[in-house]
Amino acid sequence: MFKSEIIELNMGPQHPSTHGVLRLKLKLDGETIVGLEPEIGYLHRGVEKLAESFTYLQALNLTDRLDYVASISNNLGYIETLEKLGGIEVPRKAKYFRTLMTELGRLSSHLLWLATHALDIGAMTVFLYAFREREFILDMFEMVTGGRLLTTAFRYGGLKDDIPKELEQKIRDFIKIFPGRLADYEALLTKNRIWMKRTKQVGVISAEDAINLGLSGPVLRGSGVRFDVRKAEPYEAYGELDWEMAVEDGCDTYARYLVRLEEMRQSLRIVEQALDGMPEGEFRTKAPKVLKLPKGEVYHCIEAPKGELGYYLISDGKGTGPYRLKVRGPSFVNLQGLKPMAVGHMVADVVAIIGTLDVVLGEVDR
Amino acid sequence: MTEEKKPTTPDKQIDALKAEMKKDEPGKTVSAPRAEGTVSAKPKPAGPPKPIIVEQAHDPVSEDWQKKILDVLGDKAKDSYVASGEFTIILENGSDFPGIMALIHENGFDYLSDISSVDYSKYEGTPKHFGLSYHLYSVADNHRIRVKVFLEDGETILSIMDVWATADFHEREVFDLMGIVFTGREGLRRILLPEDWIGHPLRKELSKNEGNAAYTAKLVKKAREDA
Amino acid sequence: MEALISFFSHYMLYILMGVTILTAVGVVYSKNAVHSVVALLLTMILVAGIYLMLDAEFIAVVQLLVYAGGIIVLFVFMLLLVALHKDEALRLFNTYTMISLGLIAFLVIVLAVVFFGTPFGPVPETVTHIVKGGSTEAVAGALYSTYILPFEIASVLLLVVMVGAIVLTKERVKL
Amino acid sequence: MDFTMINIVIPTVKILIVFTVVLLSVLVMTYAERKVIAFMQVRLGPMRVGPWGLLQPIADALKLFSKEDIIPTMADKWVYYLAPTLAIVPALLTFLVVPFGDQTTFFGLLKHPTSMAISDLNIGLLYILAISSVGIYGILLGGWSSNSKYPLLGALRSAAQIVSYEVPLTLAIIGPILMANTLSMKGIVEAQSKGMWFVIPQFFAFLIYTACAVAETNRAPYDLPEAEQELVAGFHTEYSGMKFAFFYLAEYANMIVVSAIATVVFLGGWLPVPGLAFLHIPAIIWFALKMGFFLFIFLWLRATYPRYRYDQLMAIGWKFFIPVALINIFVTALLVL
Repeated sequence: MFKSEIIELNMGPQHPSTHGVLRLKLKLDGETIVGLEPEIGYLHRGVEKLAESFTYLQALNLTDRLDYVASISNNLGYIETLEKLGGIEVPRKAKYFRTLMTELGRLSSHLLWLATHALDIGAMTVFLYAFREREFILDMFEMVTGGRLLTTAFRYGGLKDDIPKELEQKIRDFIKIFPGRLADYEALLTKNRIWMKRTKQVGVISAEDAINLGLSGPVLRGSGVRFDVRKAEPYEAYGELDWEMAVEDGCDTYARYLVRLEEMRQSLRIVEQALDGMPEGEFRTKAPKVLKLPKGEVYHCIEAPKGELGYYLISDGKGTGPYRLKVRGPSFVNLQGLKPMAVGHMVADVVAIIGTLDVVLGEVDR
Repeated sequence: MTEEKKPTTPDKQIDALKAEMKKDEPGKTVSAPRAEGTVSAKPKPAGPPKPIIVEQAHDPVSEDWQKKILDVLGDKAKDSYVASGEFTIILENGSDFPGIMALIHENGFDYLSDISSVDYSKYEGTPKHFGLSYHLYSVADNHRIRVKVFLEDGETILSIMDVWATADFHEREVFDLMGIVFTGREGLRRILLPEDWIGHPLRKELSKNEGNAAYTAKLVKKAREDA
Repeated sequence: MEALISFFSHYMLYILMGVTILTAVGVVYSKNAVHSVVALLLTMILVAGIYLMLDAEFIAVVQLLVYAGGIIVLFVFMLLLVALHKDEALRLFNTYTMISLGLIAFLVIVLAVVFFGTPFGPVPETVTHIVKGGSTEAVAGALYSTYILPFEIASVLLLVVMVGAIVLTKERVKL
Repeated sequence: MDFTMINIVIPTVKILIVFTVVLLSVLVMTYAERKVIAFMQVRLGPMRVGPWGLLQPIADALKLFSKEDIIPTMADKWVYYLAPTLAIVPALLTFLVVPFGDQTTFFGLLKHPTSMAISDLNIGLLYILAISSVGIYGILLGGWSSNSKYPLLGALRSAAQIVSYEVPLTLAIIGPILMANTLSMKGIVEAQSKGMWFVIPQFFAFLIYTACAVAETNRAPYDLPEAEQELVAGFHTEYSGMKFAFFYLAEYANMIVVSAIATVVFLGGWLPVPGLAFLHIPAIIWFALKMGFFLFIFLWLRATYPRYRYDQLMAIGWKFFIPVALINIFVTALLVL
C-alpha cells in the first residue's frame, strides 16, 4: 500500500562515534538499516611499504602507530616475530616484564573501549571514570618507556632498559584500587536496565559465522568460541601463569561487554602474578645493534586487546630490514563483522556495534 | 564445557574439544610446564572454574596431523615443508584452487587468519613473480598451516570468498596494494587507497617514494591522459 | 498612552482577524506544502488568540491543544515523510475552477443566511456568568448532560478511526 | 477586556521581571549543570573564567552571540529562520501562569496585593499544556528546513517522542487535578495547603511525570533527538550562533517550566515544608528550592543512565507509562468520588 523510501545516510568519516575516520554508507528504511558498506583507508599511511625501507629496529616505531591505543601489544608481536625468525633467546625476567606490560596495555585498551562504548550508548560518567584509570596506566608507561601512547617498548632479545625501581609500588597501588573501580563501572552498567536493553540481542553473530568471518579476540569469545592465542600458543610467560580465558556464549553486544570486563579482571591477575614472580637476572641478551636475519619467512601472532595480531615477516637474508612485512590487524578483520551484525537493527545500534567491535582505525588502515 | 552450556559452538568443534579433553586427561603431558617461581594466584572469587582446554604448547613439527592433511590433499599439494616451526603447503594456481581450499577447510582448518601477498621479483630463488600466503588455523585442533601459491605477473587467481567469508577484505587489500586480480567474486575494488589511485604501491618496482607519494592530482590527470 | 491603550483595546480583535485572514490566504497560495502548513499553524494560533480576546479561554486553549498541537503535527509528519514535488506551477484556472466557484457561492449563501439570522446584541447575563465562573466546568457539564448522545457518537467515530489506522498499518507490515 | 493604566503597568513589570529571572536562571542552570555533573564525574568542571569558573555562562553566551551565522545553501530560509523562534516563544510564554509565590505587595509598593504569577488563568495548567504542545514545531521545522539527513532524523525522532510522551504527561497531571478540583495553578497550590502535598497521594503520578518531563525536554536518558553519538547533534546540527542559542535557551527554559509545574502540582508550590513554617523563609525561596531539587534530578539522571533506543523509548511510553497513568486516574477518581 505504502512504498517506503530508502534513504542513504553517510556516517563519517567525521562523526562523533565512528572512532576515528571510519565511513559508513548506510541505507535506511526509516531508522532500520537495510544496507551497510564500510569505507576505510582514510588513515592509510603505507606502514607495510615504509617498513621495507627501514631497518628492523626502525620498523618497530611503525608498529606503535597501528593500534595506537595498545601500542605495547603491537611492539611485542613485532619483536617476537623478529626473535622467532632469528632464533634469539630472551631472558626470563624480560619475558615476565613483557607479559606484565602487555597486560597493562590490554587494560588501558579495554578501558578506552569501555569509556567510548559507554559514551556511545549515552553513559557519560563511565567515560570519565575509565579515563581516570587509564591515566594511571599511561603514567606507568611513561615511567618505563618515556612515552605514554607510542611506547616503542621492547627490543629484540629483551628490554631496552632495566625495570625502573619506582614502578613496583605504582603497580601495587594500581592493583589495590582497580578492583574497586571495576566494581564502580559494573554498578553503573552491568545490571542497568537501559544498558541491558541497549546491548542484549544487539549485534548477534553466531560462533560459526564469527569463525567464518575471521573475527578474533573478545568478539569471537563473546560468541562462545574458546580461542585465545595466549592459551592456544602461549608466548612470553603466559603459559606459566594462572589465569582463565574469558568466554561468554551470548553472541551479542552484552556478552562481548562481559568478556572484556572479565578480561580486565584476568589481566589484573596476570599483572599481579607476573610482578610477584618476577625473576632476577639479566633483562636482555646480547643482540647486535643492527640486526640481520636469516633468509626465510615467519608468521607470528599474539593476542592483542582487539584479537589476533599477526605479523608475516619475510627476510631475504641480505638486508638489515624486512623484505616484506605484512600486518594482520584484528580490527581490519573484525570490521567485516559490522555488516552482518548491523543489518536489520536501528541507527542507534550501529553505534553500539562499532563500539563492541572495538576497531581502531590506525590498525584498520595501516 | 558441555554441549548444553555452549549451544552456539559448532558441533564439530565441540566433538573435537571433547576428544582433546579425553586425550589430555591421563598425564597432562602436553600442557606447558609451570615455573617454580610463580606465586600461586588467588582463586577466582565467584563461579566454578572453567576447564582450560586448548592449552598445549604449539609444536607442529612432524606430527600426525600434517601427514593427515597431506594424505587428504594427495598430489594436489605440490610441496610441503616445515620451517621456523611452521608448516607450509605449496599449491598450484588453477581452476580447482577454491576446491582444494574447501577440502582443507573441511579437514578442520576453519579459520582464515590472513592472506598476504609478496612481490618476489627481487628475491633470490623463487619460482614466480608473486607469492600469496594463506594463513589458516584450526580452532578446534589448534594447528596452524600456511598455504602458498606462486603467481606470474598478470596471472589471476580464483577467489576463496565462498569458503571463508573473511577473504573479502583480504583479497580486496591484496588487489589494492599488490595488484593481483581475484576472479569469481563480487565487488573486487580498492579498499585502502582512493578509487582513482594509479598503480599498486607494494610492488617492488616502485621505490618508497613512488609507492607512497605518487598520488597528486597532477599525476592522476597525466596518467589519465596517457591511458 | 491612554489613547494608545484604548486604541488597542478596541482594535486588537480586528487586527488579529486581519492577520488571520492573511495567513489563511497564505495557506492556499503557498507553493511549498510545508510553507502552507506553517501558515495553517499560524492561522490556528491566531484563531486561538481571537477566542482569548473574546474571553473564551477554554475554547482558546482547546483550539491550541487540538488543532495547533495535535492535528497539524500529523500534517507536518506526513509532509516530512512523503517526498514532495516542489514548486509545481501555480495555475489559477483549471478544470476544477467552476466546481470550486459553485461551492464557494453555496458557502457564501449559507454563511449569509446564518449571519443575518443571528440576533446580535448584548450577551445574556447567564452566559457571561458561566464563562466568568470557569468555562471548563460549563463545557464539561454541557458535554456530559445535554449533549451526551452526540458526544458518545463522536467518541465511537474516533474509536473507529483509531482501529482503522491500526488495521492499515498492520497490513503494511505484512506486505 | 479592561485596559487601564494600572492593568497594563503591573503585568508589564511582572513580565519583565519573570523573563529576566528566567533568562538568568538559564545561565545559572548551564553553570550548575557543568559543575554538578563534573563533581559526579570526579572532575572540576569550568575553572578558568572567573573564580571557580563562575563567569563561564557569560563567556558561553558571548561566544554564541559572536559566532558566524551559517545558513546551509539548500536550506529553506523562511522556515529555517522561523524554527528557533517557534521553539523559544512557547517556552517563554508558558511562564505566564506560573505562580512563583503567594500574593505580594512588592514590599508595600502596591496598595492591593497582586499575584506572583503574571496572570491567574483559571485554566492555567491546560494553558501550559496547550502552549508547550506548540513548542514541538520549532524542532520539527528546524530539522526539516536544514535540508540535511541527520537533522531530519533527529526532528522525526523528537516529534514522535514529544507527541507520545505528552499523553502520559497529561494523564499524570490529571490525578492531582482531580484531587484539587481546579485547573488553576494557584488553586492547586491552595488545595495542597489544606492537606498534604500531592506528591504523597499521587506518588506514581509523580514518577511518571518526572520520566515524561525528562522525555519532553529531550534530556538524557531520553535525549535521542540530539543523541550526539548517533545523530551528531540531532535537529539543530546545522544551526549556529544565535539561532543555535535560541534552541539551547528553549531547552533550558522548558526544563525550568516542567520543574515549575512539578513544583506547583506535586511539591506544594510556594508552601513551606511541613514543620518548617516557623523559619519564615519567603515563599519564592521555597519555590526556587523545590524547583532546584527537580532540576537536580535532570542532571542526576544524565550523569547516571545510558540512552534508550528509539523503539524502546516509544514502547515504554505507550505500553507502560500510559496504562499506569490511566490506572492512577481511575483509582484517584474513585477515591475522590
